This record gives sequence, structure tokens and C-alpha cells, in this order.
Amino acid sequence: MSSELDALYQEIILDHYKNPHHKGLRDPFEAEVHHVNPTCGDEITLRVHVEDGTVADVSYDAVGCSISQASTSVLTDLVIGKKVDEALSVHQTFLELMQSKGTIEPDEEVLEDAIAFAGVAKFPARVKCALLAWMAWKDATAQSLGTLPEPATSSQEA
Amino acid sequence: MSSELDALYQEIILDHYKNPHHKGLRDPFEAEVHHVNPTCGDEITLRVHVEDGTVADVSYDAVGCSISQASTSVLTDLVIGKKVDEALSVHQTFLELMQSKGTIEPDEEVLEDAIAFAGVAKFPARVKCALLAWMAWKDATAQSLGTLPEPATSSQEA
Amino acid sequence: MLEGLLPDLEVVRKDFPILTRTTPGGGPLVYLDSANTSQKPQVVIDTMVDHLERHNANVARAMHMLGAEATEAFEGARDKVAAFIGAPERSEVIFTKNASEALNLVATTLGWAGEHQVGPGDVVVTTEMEHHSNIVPWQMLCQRTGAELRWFTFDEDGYLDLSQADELLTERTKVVTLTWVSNMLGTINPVAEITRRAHAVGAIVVVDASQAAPQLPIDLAAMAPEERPDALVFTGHKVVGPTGIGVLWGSRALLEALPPFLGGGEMIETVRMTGSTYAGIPAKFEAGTPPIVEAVGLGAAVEYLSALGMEHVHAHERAITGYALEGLAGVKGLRVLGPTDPAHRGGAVSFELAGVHPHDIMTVLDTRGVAVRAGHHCARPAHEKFGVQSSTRASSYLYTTPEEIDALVDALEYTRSYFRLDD
Amino acid sequence: MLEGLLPDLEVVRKDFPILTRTTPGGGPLVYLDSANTSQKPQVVIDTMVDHLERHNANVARAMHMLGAEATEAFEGARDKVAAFIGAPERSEVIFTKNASEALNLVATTLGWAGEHQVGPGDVVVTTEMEHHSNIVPWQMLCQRTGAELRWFTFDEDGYLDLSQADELLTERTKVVTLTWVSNMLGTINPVAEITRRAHAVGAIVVVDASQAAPQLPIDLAAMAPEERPDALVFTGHKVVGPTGIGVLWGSRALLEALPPFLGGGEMIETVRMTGSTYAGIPAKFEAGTPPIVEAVGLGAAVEYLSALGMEHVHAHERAITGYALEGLAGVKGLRVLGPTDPAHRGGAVSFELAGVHPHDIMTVLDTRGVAVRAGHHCARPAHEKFGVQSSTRASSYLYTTPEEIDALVDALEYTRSYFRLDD
Ligand SMILES: Cc1ncc(COP(=O)(O)O)c(C=O)c1O
Ligand SMILES: Cc1ncc(COP(=O)(O)O)c(C=O)c1O
Repeated sequence: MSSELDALYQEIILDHYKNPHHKGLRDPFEAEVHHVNPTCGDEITLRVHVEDGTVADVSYDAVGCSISQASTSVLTDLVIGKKVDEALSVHQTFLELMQSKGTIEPDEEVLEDAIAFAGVAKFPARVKCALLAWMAWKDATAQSLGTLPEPATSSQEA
Repeated sequence: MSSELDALYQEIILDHYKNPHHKGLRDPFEAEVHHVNPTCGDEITLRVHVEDGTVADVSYDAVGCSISQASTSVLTDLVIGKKVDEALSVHQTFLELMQSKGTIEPDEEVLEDAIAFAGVAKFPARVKCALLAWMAWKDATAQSLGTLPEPATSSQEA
Repeated sequence: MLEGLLPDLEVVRKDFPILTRTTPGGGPLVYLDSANTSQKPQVVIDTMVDHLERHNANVARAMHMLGAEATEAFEGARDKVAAFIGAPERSEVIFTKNASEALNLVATTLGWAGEHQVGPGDVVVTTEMEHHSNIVPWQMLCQRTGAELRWFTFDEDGYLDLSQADELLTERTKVVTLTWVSNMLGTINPVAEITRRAHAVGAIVVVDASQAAPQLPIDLAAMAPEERPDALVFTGHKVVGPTGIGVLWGSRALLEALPPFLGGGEMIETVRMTGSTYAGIPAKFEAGTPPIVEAVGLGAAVEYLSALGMEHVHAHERAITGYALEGLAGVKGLRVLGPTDPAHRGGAVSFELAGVHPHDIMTVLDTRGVAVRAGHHCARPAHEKFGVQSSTRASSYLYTTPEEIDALVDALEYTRSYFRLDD
Repeated sequence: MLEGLLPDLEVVRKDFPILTRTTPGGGPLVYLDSANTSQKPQVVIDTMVDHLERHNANVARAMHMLGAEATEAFEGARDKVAAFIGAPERSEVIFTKNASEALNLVATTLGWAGEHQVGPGDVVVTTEMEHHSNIVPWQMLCQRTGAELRWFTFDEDGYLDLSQADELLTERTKVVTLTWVSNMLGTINPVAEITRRAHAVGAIVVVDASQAAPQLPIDLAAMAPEERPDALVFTGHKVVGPTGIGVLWGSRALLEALPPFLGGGEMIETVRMTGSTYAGIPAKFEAGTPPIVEAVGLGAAVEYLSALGMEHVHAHERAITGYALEGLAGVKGLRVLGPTDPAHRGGAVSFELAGVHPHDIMTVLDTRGVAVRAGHHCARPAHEKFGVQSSTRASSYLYTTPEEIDALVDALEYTRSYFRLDD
């Protein structure tokens, strides 16, 4: 039993959960988005700052479980400093890993600490937790580049 | 098979169907109602004329199947000339017969030609046909007496 | 043998347990009321039972083992339905309770504040051959908003009168809604052509595919965008699925522009007492616990149909309908209401038999085990057009055999003799 | 043994096939998510299967043998549901798709022209402990009509603050809506008292009995008229019935005064292209093919509950909940959100465990076969009140054993050690 849990709660994840990187909302930024996991109420506000085609900063304020918090921290480590194209390709790789139900062997070269989330893919209910920040980042990046926002963000005020 | 049908389509019913009694809309009347069997679209417009506590006339214009047409004709035979109270009690007896699923032996003293409808009670889908005029008459009578209309008539214009 | 019938028809019939039922007299049951509701193959029933006995849990919100299984089964059903109609995106598939709710969802939300809000002076166009479920919601919308309801009429053969198009489709026209296949006349309407002309004047097109989805292959993604409706609905129980579920497919553009319909659990993003924000599609239109086991059953149903092949189901319907039209033509005093060319119609055949009321026909047929529908088939305006109150309707499906059509014709002859029509 | 448990609990458990499921590790499944959805006894599943395999047809409109059988089964289910809640009249029982639709039906139609139409300046009163399905529809109504939404708050023990009644219930108050039993806090609210006070100012009272119907005996006819709500809703899947069906009970007076909600087949009297008239209740509110097999399943479900006896089910819930509250009190750092006296609450127990997020608790419990819910349980405002985003909820039902509560407590202790909370 606990080996199953250990596959999910890798030390890397618990470390990022306890000491999240790049936390907080910072200036400057071109786009800010607010995403919610409606199933459980986890929320994130995330800003991106893109400069000369490079992800100059990703800053955030978030509440949620260990998986969502750790994946936010790992995301920022991975994308900050990369060319936007490159970062989007990492995003795609992470997305595929998460949707693989555990059938994909993660590539440490590309995903670095994010390989720790391979175990999450076997917990379908937790995949949304791991993806919350990643979806928010992609959305914010699209907005900052003036391309179309992701459908998932279309929400209306009652 | 045809004995089953013969129980339904008694000669009395087919006779009333071919030669309906008291057909047509006449004056004077105190109340006129329009009832529909929404399942199939059969319709009836029915008027009652009550004088000194007696059912002085029941007149109608109706379209529908043999069962509904015959039962309208039989109804008028039965109630015209009776005291309203007495007629309502015949109505109650007929209603019970129709809802009996064939378990009640009809009383010819009270129901006269209407005993021919005993077979209809075994055809649940046709009970509504037999009752259309009876429900309309009860509703019209209640209206003519200034008592509350039957719930079934509450319809609204779109 | 009749050309076009499903191969292995007898094997297919074994999939449907109810077809072994007999009448009280011991005769076989001849079910010719499939346009009203279809029968269910064993695989649909078994899939629902397995779900209830082994995987039942709420979806999305329940994240434990059973919750994950139920969610996967439910969302898997959405994928299957999306594939069945060739939906461009799976999120465009909304589960409702039936086709009627799907039509009301669109009609009601078009009356509320939003990009497509219908208002006074606007025109909503429907047809005279619609099911009540595609008339009344639009009457209610017009009544609430002050818009005007107008309609295509049809000719005596049951075809829409397209010469009215120029007059009906103007820049005032906001919505055009029509049935793909009529449940009373059987007519197959030129949906692509009407959609193109409606789009040309900027109207939204809503197609009632309640009778089309069971019979015709549908591939929305393959349609030219200008000929593709903006919304299309059908109902689970007519495509060998369970009751309690219907489908609204809507283009993402339309669904995002419409305000939400029902409010509650699952359709929200964040709720505060002072105001709420809503989820994206499909959740936005699925308030409350969805029809979970029903979706799972519907998924199995559309898979069953796809395994048979909708082209084959369609060919079967056409063959049986052609055979039925021939047989009925031989019954004296019988008049078919609707097209008589099987190439232009579906499998619902409504008719009149001079001298006998449809109710009485239905009852005589029923005592012989032949189940048909008598009444207005929820299409009273179409009946009015023919000057009749009601009709009798025989409607076949993929499990119908030519012998069952023979039984229908025999029973009609018996009806004629029982009521002594030739005396 | 614990006092109040259902006699023959082990026999009762055998009625529920899913309770024999095991986890991937081979351990027993401990299902403590019944406030989310209940499990189904064999008799409900079998009744549905029998209907689909032998009696399936459309209702009302189909008049042949199968149609008559299906109609009798469907209307028989209405009688059973009416008896289950002691409805004064069977016609006051409307089948919807779930509780959410039932609440939206009332909220939406109150916004349309009619005797009770809500308008600018009117007040709608709800509470801060409602399920989203009893908040959002009223927010939408207020937004569309210009009425004002106000609400009862609750205290830190989870009880409504009735001292606000004078201020909230005025002659401006048109509607008061509240949950009978909270799905998050578990609180049982004083429905009769609030109804009496709301009626005194002329307001309509709508009660959400989604959590009450599974647990408390309900007898509407036995309530004093001034204390009887005008409408009461619940949902099939929480009373051991299927998904895809809910119930709106409304007094005849209210239901006749409300305009129809969805338009279409079955809810009409006569349809003409130029306008339609509507049927009386219950048909008036049941447009389209109803959830037939779902109603039949729900009928079997409420019969099953009545055979056990709702007083006994209630006693069982109280006993198990008391036992759970005791067990949870022993877990270090655990705080129950809601009343701690089992006499004033239902079986849903939400809690926080200091230092572990509810999601993580849920996952650890799940790996040990204990199914609970983590999140806001569609009651985000109630969570906000406690200053938390989410919580963990364990909810028992008539099949829950004390040993399952022990397993919950053990799993929580294990969670504490897994996350090294005492290090
Ligand atoms: C108190 C309460 N109200 C309403 C609902 C909504 O029920 P449904 O999702 O079946 O519409 C629920 C359950 O989800 C509930 O617990
Ligand atoms: C053409 C058509 N539209 C709509 C409907 C309504 O479907 P449902 O009753 O399942 O809502 C039907 C069937 O009843 C139909 O035949």
C-alpha cells in the first residue's frame, strides 16, 4: 500500500510542497489569469512575463493540495529562462505524461524534477491537481502573446 | 382473439357510435367546457343545462374513436332527466367501473347501456377514451353550479 | 429476400430480449412503435447493470477508486457519442435528460441576455411538421421576448415548401429550427441546404435529429461549415439507449455565447453568496448530478449501432419501409400521410384507414400482437394540415423483419373485416 | 453492539452487490461517500432490468400492450414516491432529472409572468449552508429579475442564526428556500418553524430535501398546513435509486400558479402553430419522454427504504454518526465542521486535519479502500465561512457498519503518520 503512495508522494514532490520555488505575485507581467479546479476548489492566480521570446518570469499565488502546489513550483523551475517555444514543448511533454495513465516512461532530460509526477498519472483523480498550474501558465502565455485564450478559461460572472 | 375484441366492441357500443344520441350543441346552457385527451387528440365541447336541480340537457360536439363517441352518447341518455345528485352518483359508479380493471360486475339497474363498457376496463389504454365525456360533463356541471372546476381542466393559453 | 436488410437479422434480433415476449394469446410480439421508443439490446442493459453493481459513484467530484471509474465511464460515453455524430470536439457534447430538454435549453437561453438574445421584431422560423417538442419551446420563447414565430409549410406529399425560404429567411431571422426526419410524415428534410440559406442571413440553425440519429449516419465534422447546423439534438431512448438521457451537440461558438441554463453543482467555477462564475463547456450546461448510468448505457448503445454500421442500419430501414409502403398500398381505403418514396423518408409511416378511428385500429392490432401508435404523435399541426385529428403510425427499426410487416398488413385487413368496412 | 443499528445489518449489506468489491490490494471497500451518491440494492437493479427486458415502451402516448405496461409501471412509481413523502396528492409529484433541475424549475418559472412572479425590489431568502444547486438558481433568478438575494448565516457550530428571521422575512420576501439537512455540515434545520414564519409574511417556501429524504421519515400530509413547505425536492440517486431522476413535490396551488418550464410533448393539451394550451399537473411539468426506467427504479428504491422503515434507517444513521463523531474526536488535529450532537445532524461529517490537504487525505484513504470525498462538496460558501477552501467528508448510510468507521479512523491515523505530522 505505502509503495503505491510512495510512487505518488515522491520526496521531490514533498520538498517542492514544503518549499515552493518562485512563489508570490511579481511585476512586471503581461498577463494574469485565475484558474480554479471546480471539483475541489483549488485556485491559482498566475502571471507571466515574457521578454524577447523568453519566459522571463512566472509568479503565482495558489492554494491547494501537495500535488498542485508542488507541480506549480516545478513548472516555474522548468519554464523560466526558456524560449517560449521550448517551454511550450516541455508543457506538451508534461501533458502527455499526465494523460498516459502511467504508460509513458518520462524523459528526465526534458522534464527534470517533473518526472516525479509520473506516479500521479496512475491516480486519475489527481491528474487535474498536477495540471492546474500548467493549464494556467499556457493560458496566460497565450494571452500575453495575443493569441487566443484556452477554452477552459471562458467563465462568466453571475 | 376476437372474443377479447367482442368484449370491448359490444353491439351496444357500435350502435351508439353509429347513431349517437343527443348530438349537437344546443341552447340554453349554463356552462360549456372543452376537454381534450392529450394523448391522442380526441376532443369534446360539451354544454350542460341544469334546471331546478335536474339535468335538463347535455349537448356536445365531439371527435374521437368509437369508445369515446359511444360513451358520450350513453352518458347523455343516462344523465338527462335525472336530479343532479343522482346523475353524479351514476357518474361515480361509472368511474369506479372504468377504474376496476375488470374486477367489478356492473350494475345494470344503475348503468343501463353503460354496462357495455365493462369490457373497456380491461383495456387500460382505452379507459381514458371512455371517460373523456364523463369528465367533461362533471366539470361543466360543477361550473354550472358555481362549485370549483375539476383540476384536469386547468389549462393555460400559450 | 429483400435487398438491403441487415445481414444476420435473426442474430441481431437475439440481442433484444423483449422481442421474445408474446401476447396473452401466445402469439409473437410485433413491435412497430420504434419511432416512439426503441427496444434495447442486451449489451446496453448489461453495461448499465455492470456499472450499477460494480462502478457506481458520483462523477468528477468523487475522486476515490469508484469515483475515478465512474468518471471514466461517464466521460468515455461522451467520447463515444461525439464519435457517433462526428462532433468536431468532445466538449461540444452536452448530456440533457431528453431531446425536449435539449431544445428547451437552446430556446430558453436565447431569451436571456447574451450575444444571440432574441427580442421584439426578431423572427424564429420552424416548420409545420415539427414534433411538439420543437414547436412549444419556440412559442414560449416568442411569447416571452416578443419575437415572431413563422414556419415552413409542407405540401400534400409531405415535403417542405422551400419556395417560402426567401420570405422566411431575412435579416430579421435569428433562429431557424427544423427536424431532420419527421416523426409523423417520415420526410427527410434538406438540412444542409436550409442551413446554408439560414446562415447566409446570419441565423442560427437548430436541428432536431431525434428521428435522424437512429436511422442516418451523421458526421458533423465532415459537413461543410456553412451547411453544418449550430446545434443538433437527439434522445437516448430512440437510439437503443435508455430513457433519462438526451444529447445537445452545439458548436463551441454557440455554446460559449449562450448563457447557462440550469444553475447548480458541476456547472460552476466559483460560488460566492454574492455571485458565481461558471465552468467552460460541457460542464457549464450540466448542472447537478448528470444521468451517469444513462450516459454509460447510451455509450454502449451508440457503440452497438456503430458496430452494425449506420449505413447498414439506414439501408435496412429503407428496405423495410419500402416493403411496408408496398404492403400498405394494397389495403383498401388506406392513405399514407407523407412521402411514398422510401429514398426520401425514414421508417415512420402514418396512415388513415377510411371508416375506422386510429384508436380502434390500434386496439384491434394490439389484440393481434402488433404494436403501433394511434394519435397525433406529438405532431398535431401536421395532422391539422391533412384535416385529421389523428392517425395510426407503424414504425420499424433495425430489428424489424418483412414478416412483421406482413403481420401488420394482415392485421389491418382483419381490422377492415372486423369493422365490416366492405359490408 | 451499538444501539440503534439496523437489525440484520449483514443481511441488508448483501442486498448491495457493490459492497463486495475489493481494492486493487484485495482489501474490502469502505464506501463512505453516500451523501454524494448512495449505492443500489439488487432489487432496484433487477426491477430496472426487468422493465428494460420485458416492458419497455414509451408511456401515455403508447397504448398497446407494452405501452400499457410501461405506463402502469411509471405511474405506479409516482404513487410509490407520493406515499414515500406523504404527498397530499399523487399529481403533485413531478419527475425531473435530478434535484438541481427541480430547484431550477421553481426558480426559473418564478421569474416568468404569473401569479408569483418575482420582480425588482422583491427579496429571495436562502441560507449560507446551501448546496450550490440551491444557491446558483436563485442568484440567476435575482440577476434576471432585479430581485435581491439575502441569506441566513450560521454559527460556528453549524446552526442557522434564526435571530435574523425578523430582518430577512418581511413583506418584501417572496421566496424562502433552505436545505432540510446540510450536505456539508450535516445540520438538520428547523424547516417547520422557518416555513411557519415565512408563510406569515406571505412567502413561498422551497425545501431542498436531497439529504433529508435518504435519512428522515417525511410525511407532508401530516404536517400542519402552515408549516408545510410549498415545494420540496430530492434526487433519486441518493435514496438508493438510479441517476437521471429527481422529484419535485409542489402543492397543487403552487404548481397550478407557476407557468410551465419546458415545452414539448406530454405537457400540452392542444398544439396549434399559432399557440398551445397546456395539460394539468403533473404532465404540465414533464415535457418529453420522462425518465421511465429511472422512475421504475426509484419506485423500487423507495419501496425498499419503506420496507426497512425510515425510522429505522434514521436511527441507524444516528447511531453510526454518533460512533463516527466519537472516533474522529480521538484523531489529533482533526476538527469537525458542523454540529457534534448526532441528534441534530445527518450522517455527512466534514472535517479538517491540520497539516494535510483534503485531497491528500482522500488519496491516502483511497489507497486503503476508504472512499471519502475531498473538496468543497458543492458548498463553497459554507467553507468560506470557516475560512477554508475545502474539507474531507465521510458520509455513511444504512449499509454502513461500525467496523467501517473504525477503518476510517485507522486510515486517518495512518495519514497522520504517513505525512509525519507528529515529527
Ligand atoms: C443538499 C443537496 N442539494 C442538492 C443536491 C443536488 O442533487 P443533484 O446533483 O442530484 O441534482 C445535492 C447533492 O448533490 C445535495 O446534497
Ligand atoms: C422528431 C422528434 N423530436 C423530439 C422528440 C422528443 O424526444 P423526447 O421525448 O425524448 O424528448 C421526438 C420523440 O418523442 C421526436 O420524434
